[in-house]
Amino acid sequence: MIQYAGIMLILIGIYGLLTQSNIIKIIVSLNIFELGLNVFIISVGFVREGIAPILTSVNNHNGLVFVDPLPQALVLTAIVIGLGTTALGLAFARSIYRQHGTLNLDEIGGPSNG
Amino acid sequence: MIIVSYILMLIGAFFYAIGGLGIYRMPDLFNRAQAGTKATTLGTLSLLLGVGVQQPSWIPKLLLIAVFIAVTNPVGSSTLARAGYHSGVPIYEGTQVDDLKELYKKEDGLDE
Amino acid sequence: MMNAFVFTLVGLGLFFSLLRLLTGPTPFDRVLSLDTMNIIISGSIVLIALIFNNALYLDIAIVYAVLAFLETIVFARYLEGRS
Amino acid sequence: MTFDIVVILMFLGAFSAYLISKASLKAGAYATTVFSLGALAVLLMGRSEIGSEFSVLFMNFEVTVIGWYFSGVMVLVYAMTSFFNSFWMDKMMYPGSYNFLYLFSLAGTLGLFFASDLITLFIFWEVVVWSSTFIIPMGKSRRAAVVYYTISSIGSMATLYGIMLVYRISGTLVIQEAFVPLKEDPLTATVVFVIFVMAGLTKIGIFPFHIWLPLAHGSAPHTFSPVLSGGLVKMGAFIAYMSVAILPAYEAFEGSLKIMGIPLQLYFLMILGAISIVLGTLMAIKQEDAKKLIAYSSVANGGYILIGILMMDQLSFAGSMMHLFNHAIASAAAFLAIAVVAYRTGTTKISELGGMIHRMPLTYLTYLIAIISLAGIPPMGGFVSKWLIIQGLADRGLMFMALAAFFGSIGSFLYVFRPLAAVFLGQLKPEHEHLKSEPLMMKIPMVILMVLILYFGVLPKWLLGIIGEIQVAAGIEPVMMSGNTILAVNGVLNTLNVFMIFGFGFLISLIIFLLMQKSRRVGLMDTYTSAEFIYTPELYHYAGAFYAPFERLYQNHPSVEKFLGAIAWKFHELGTVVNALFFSHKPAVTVFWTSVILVMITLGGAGI
Amino acid sequence: MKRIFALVLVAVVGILLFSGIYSMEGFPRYGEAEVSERVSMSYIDKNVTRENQEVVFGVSENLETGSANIVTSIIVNYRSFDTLGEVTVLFVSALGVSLLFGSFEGRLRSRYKPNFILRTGSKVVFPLILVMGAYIFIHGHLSPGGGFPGGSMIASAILLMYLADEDFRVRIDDFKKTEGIAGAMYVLLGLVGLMISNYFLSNFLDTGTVGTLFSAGIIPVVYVLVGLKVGSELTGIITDFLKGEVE
Amino acid sequence: MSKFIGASVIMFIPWVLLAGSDPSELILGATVAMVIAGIIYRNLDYAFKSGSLAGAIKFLVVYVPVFLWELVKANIDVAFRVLNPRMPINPGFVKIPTGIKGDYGRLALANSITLTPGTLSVDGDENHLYVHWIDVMGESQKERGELVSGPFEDILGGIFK
Amino acid sequence: MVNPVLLIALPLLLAFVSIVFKAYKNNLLVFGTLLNAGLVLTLNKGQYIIGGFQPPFGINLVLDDFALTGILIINGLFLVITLMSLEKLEGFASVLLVALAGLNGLVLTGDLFNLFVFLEITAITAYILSSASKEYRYAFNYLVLGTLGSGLYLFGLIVLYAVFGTLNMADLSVKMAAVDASQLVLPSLLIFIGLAVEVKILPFNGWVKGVYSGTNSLVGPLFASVYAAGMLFVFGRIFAQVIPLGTYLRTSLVVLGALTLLAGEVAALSKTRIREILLYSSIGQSGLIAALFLSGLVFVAVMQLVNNALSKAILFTVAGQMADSTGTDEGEELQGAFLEHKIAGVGFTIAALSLIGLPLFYGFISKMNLLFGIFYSDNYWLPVVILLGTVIEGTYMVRLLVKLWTPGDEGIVSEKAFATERPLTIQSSKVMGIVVLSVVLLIGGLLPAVIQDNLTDSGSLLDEVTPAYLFDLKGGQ
Ligand code: NA
Ligand code: NA
Repeated sequence: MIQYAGIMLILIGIYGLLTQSNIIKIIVSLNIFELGLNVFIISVGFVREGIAPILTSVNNHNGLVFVDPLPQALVLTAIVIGLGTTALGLAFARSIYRQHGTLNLDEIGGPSNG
Repeated sequence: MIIVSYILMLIGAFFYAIGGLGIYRMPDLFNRAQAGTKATTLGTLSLLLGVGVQQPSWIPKLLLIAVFIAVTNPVGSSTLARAGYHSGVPIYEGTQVDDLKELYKKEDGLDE
Repeated sequence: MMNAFVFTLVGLGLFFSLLRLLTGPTPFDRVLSLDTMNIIISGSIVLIALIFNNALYLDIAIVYAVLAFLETIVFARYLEGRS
Repeated sequence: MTFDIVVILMFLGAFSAYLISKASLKAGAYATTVFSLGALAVLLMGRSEIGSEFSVLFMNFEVTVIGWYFSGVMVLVYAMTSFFNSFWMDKMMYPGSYNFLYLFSLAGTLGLFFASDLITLFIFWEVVVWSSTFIIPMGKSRRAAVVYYTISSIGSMATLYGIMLVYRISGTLVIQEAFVPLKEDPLTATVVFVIFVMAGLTKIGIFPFHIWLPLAHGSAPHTFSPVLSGGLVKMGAFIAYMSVAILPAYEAFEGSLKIMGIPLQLYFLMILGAISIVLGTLMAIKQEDAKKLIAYSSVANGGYILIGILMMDQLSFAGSMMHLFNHAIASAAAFLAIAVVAYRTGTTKISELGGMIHRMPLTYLTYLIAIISLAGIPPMGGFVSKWLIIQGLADRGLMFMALAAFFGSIGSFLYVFRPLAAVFLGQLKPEHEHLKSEPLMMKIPMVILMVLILYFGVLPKWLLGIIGEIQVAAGIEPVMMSGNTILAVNGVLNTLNVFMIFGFGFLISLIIFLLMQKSRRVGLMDTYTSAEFIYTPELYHYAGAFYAPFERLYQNHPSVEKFLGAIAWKFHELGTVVNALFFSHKPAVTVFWTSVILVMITLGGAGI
Repeated sequence: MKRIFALVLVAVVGILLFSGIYSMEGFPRYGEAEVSERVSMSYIDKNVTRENQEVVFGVSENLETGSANIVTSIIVNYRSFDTLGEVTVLFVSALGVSLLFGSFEGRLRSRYKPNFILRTGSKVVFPLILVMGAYIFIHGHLSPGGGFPGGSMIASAILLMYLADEDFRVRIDDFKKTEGIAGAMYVLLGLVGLMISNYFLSNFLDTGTVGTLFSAGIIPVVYVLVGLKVGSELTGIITDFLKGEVE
Repeated sequence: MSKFIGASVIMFIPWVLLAGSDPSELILGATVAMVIAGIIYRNLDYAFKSGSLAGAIKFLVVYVPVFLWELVKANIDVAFRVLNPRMPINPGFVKIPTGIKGDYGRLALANSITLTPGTLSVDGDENHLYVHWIDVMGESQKERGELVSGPFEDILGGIFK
Repeated sequence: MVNPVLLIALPLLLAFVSIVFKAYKNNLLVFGTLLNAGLVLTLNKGQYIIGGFQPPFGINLVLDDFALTGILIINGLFLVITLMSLEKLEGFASVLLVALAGLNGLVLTGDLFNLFVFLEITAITAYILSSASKEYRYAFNYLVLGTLGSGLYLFGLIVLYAVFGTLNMADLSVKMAAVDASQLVLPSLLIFIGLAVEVKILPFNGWVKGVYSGTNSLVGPLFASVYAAGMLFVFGRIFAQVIPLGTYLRTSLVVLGALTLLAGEVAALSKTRIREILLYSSIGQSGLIAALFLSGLVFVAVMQLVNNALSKAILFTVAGQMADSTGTDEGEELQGAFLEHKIAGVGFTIAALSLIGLPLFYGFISKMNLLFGIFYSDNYWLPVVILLGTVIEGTYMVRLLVKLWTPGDEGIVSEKAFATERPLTIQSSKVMGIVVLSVVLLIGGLLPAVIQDNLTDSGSLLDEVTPAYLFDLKGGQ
């Protein structure tokens, strides 16, 4: 089910973080992790037969069964935050590439500052 | 009216299927793009028309979608085809004429 | 009943595109199939709007179509010239 | 004048000495001397204050006999040594800070011995440790400061643990009350005792915590070595006293296994003391540096003091308290004598010196008397105190300890003789031909200390009177005296008679020396060997490798230094391992550990 | 080897995660969330500050939040402090990106210039996408979407133009100003709420009738600001990423 | 200024399609169009010229029906090709001349070609289009141009001068 | 009545304004930090609701003594550090304004998800600031780990929401307390790991070395004191006040904290570069403070936190300045560096000694209290670890201090200050800041009541462990 899929994605993300040394792949892994997390969050608010929590001229009153709107709001926030960190991560990636000529962390030396 | 709507929708869906099949069956990127683009564009237009018949109040938005897809779908395919050509994707061996070669030779020559 | 026919056909379209997505062979073929699938999906969202009788899905369809186009262009421009 | 003002004044004095030093270095040094002497004067005059209590900020004090006695010893050493400070001002990198830290640590010792609660005690303990830590690198070794600090810190942190433990159990920090509940709880009492005593041992430099002592004492500025060796090591004795007398150990360990009537816990420590005597003596013998030699003699003398305190009896305890004083002034005098030599010649290496008696006879005399006292040879003070300790040991039948103590006295002849002969006697080196005599300001403290050593060796009555008061306060029988005769169980010692006999013998030998003098002074280089002139004076000198055959006996002995050094190195390596295991520029490393911890803790939580 | 080891480790983590989560008492099975036992119920009923029996689309007036989209009412009313924070995250990320690429000049160029088909096609849909973005954030209280999707649409339009036209260049200062002003106005709006009703970011405007365009009080205003801000921020990020390597 | 007006109008049209013609939406739409135009117009040139409107109407009335018809034909063609087990194709990249000037006109042509039977615009230069043709016919550029873009060239030429 | 939300809103407002008026952004930063520092002095304790929706439905700010201490430290140190190193601002003024808002939000918020948002804001500013060293691979590593950490935090938080249906800290703590703690091991652990990355607890702190060892005189003190304080305050809030820990989990996590302390100190011992020594010391201190919070000893944890923040501000400022002006922070090459900069040297020394817990300085008061606290909670092994840590810490600090004070090689007194080519310069603004901070450490050590009174109720949320055990500074009885 969707909830399990969310957790699986989280695990895939962690697996990626464990095994990848290419910066772009690390960022992708992190995004998979976040995606899984978001799926999990949404799934926590799911109600079978529940409708999207928007009142319309058709679904027009609060007596209906809605899915939990709060996780959706939280996910929206989490997505945007994830977007922000991804952008910054990619910017670092580009800076690293300029500095070291590679995106592979294995090819970049460890501590050397100072 | 509902019959008309469903016929239109069925036609649309049929061309979606054709588009998918075209994408799958055609021998190279360019032929696939040909098949996919035409079929899905017409499919979408037909489908939207069918929906519009049932829900006349939605027609403005449907129109917007239709225009958008009619403009962007061929542009997307064309751009993809050009990019593929530039990257040297395999071209179907039965391809007879290639006027692009000379164009890009010229451009590349200017570039390099 | 009619809906079932419609969705079966739509599903077929998606299925064949998916096959192309999986088989490639070049990234361009994959992007092309993705592009096709995206168009089909935006159409399907419109169908869902009709079924749920909810015009809100039309907005989603538009956004989806926009993002689909953008995706195709991004991939095309990114991949152009790489073999 | 009450003592709270004194304590505060001393701290203020430290600051003003710093400020005065900024204006004039000499003036700053003199100010330090004046303040130190002032503190000494106040202490001597303030004997009547014993029993008074006072508080400064959040710290609480009480003037006890033992505290007064310890501070007296301490401040005396500080005051005498401070006469030398002015001569080193221009050689110091931070002369102002030196004066500041000097007085600061002096003030710290006052607070330490007057503290009436454990936290106050600890605070001043730390003040002294830290101010002395920063004085040591002003000498020639930074490493010495680090080693000194680390060992001191092991001691003070152990103390702190003990203080906290006592507070947790008794709910009070007042020294006189905090230990009361421990009498009922021998196990905790043992833990607390071991912890406190360990702190004491590190400070006195008892085996195996002695390694810092020669290094620090040998490397500290020449003007601070006397304080370190004569004064600060006695802090450890104070802690040992507290553990034994205030805990009180004999009561708490009533039920313990006993050897010759000594509870096992105490007996074990006595063995350490005995080892220190033997080890200190042996190590002192092989030293090439005069300062290190005296430092090792401090290790040995610390052993005597510890054993005496642990005895908690009429004789040994009194002897220990007395030895504390005698050793303080004698080792201060010896270090000062070496300091004079170093001031004039710039070295303390035995092999580079010789014939100093010709240029500075007073220094020679000071050193002679001091070292005789250190070795426990009559008629100096050191003899009396060692005699008392050995009497007490023999009385209890603790023959191993008594033997060690006796060995210490014999062995000390060997190391006493050496610098005496090599530094002061023999021939003067060519480069030392034009040395000047010691300055007046240096003569003053040396004369005073010399007089004190002799005086208390001959007439210890006043001193033993105070010690008797301490003994009474600690609940033991005071040492008995009749006139100048000390009454022990196995014998009596009339110090005046001893002095008469030795004085008479000395006079006779002096007369013989003067009347029958046949030797003629010859320049060191005024000779040749196998028709070849030798130009390196060292080759003539019989001070280098003095006891080489003897040294071969313990060339490859297992060494505490090596052992502790290995531990320190292991810590260093562990740090490198931690670094390599956990810190990386690759996220995968941390993600891996995160997963591992997640697994471990969740599994543990599931009860697997 | 490393991969197999990682796989095993992740598998163990997975098993523990699964068993840990599903063995918790009270963790709802999928699809069985008890919304009525959560704070969300009050968001749906719009009765945090007052008792509402019924909320009816197009009828109920003057509710505590007039948003027909309940998610929006959470995002911009009940938890609008989160949203301010979220805007800030994007803001500071954009700042970070522009600091990293601050010294770069010019534009990254690909080997092949885009042709007129792409260029013109993009130009045709560009206004459409922009307006779509604005529509989304203005109608955030009525339909899915809101400030962030709307802003993203605007930025997508800009990205499209960058890809389609090598000579396209936004005047980034205008966007920065828009971004700053929109952000400042968001905070100021909150401060006005603080002054009027003593609560930062309180919905001090009339909330109108649920389901109408001019309803929900400050929600549409906030969403317009957020939309403009997000749009200009993402544009800034895109512009920075496409800067050339010349320093 | 004309850039601003042009941009505003271009923005306003989709708004109306999206939001409907409710007066409040119209007012809002006009505002939004002008605000966005105000932010972006300097980066674009949707200059508003006389004749634009007439061109647009002509485009809608004349061109769109033709285009739709061609699109239907194209799809039938595709369907046959795709469903035919033998898949009769004879592809090639051909260069065809075009007389249409202006980006919009050329775009319309290119898209039209893409959506009509057997052809896909791949690229173009000033006076030509390069087209992937699934069933290449004709020998010369001119001849092929006629075959590929014939029906549109005239109409579009009339609209986008 | 001043609403503490202003501490968040005003710096944010100024940050937004600062990109409109770019030319004035440094002035805006100075103005903002001054404004915040001033505002802190006018605050009243209480609960402040955002948007007018009562918790648990809306987000609230909790200004209790704990939070008050936190924002006092954060805003005060932020001001001092910013003013000290204005020349190092480069382009970071706007980022710093956001950081100030984020840190205040972290400490003030009473909502777990809102905390996540502020955690991300603060963390992102940290990623950006850590790129000031131009060592982007370390900044990237930090970003990845930080993001993963906050993801895990969010994971745990959502699990809690699914079970308890609320995000409000107070509400949640009541509901969680009613449940068997063994049920909550997983979400608690996830939240712990999330925060542990930022709090620098082993083994979640792999990023620290790369990031801290390259910091300059602005970023170093900010990270080591202000950020560290903010993150630790949050950690304390969550683990001493919100999430009830069962015996098993509490013990495991305290052990982790203790291991962090030891590992940090031991690693510092093996280092010779000043900033590396300091960064491992920071790790050790974080482990200690975390262990205290986890043991429920809020009050003493806060004291130690304050001591660490004040000391590290000085230490990293001086170390950063050494690196900035001489190009190295290798102890060997900086022998005797303090010879010509005695005030900075004395400040550095005071900070180091206070960190170790020497009497006369505030560190002593906090160390005494924390030991009392731990003994009072009947934990007899943790003090052993702490005191062992103190011995090691003292050793490397003394080693460093004597090196920096006395030039020349071992055994050779040399007049040459140090071996680097560029001279060590220290601006007067830094010297002033160092003096101010040192004086605070001294006042705290000599007249502890001055600082103490401001902290006294910091543990008030935890009545059962409120400081009955506290060392009575007046009598020692
Ligand atoms: Na949000
Ligand atoms: Na949103």
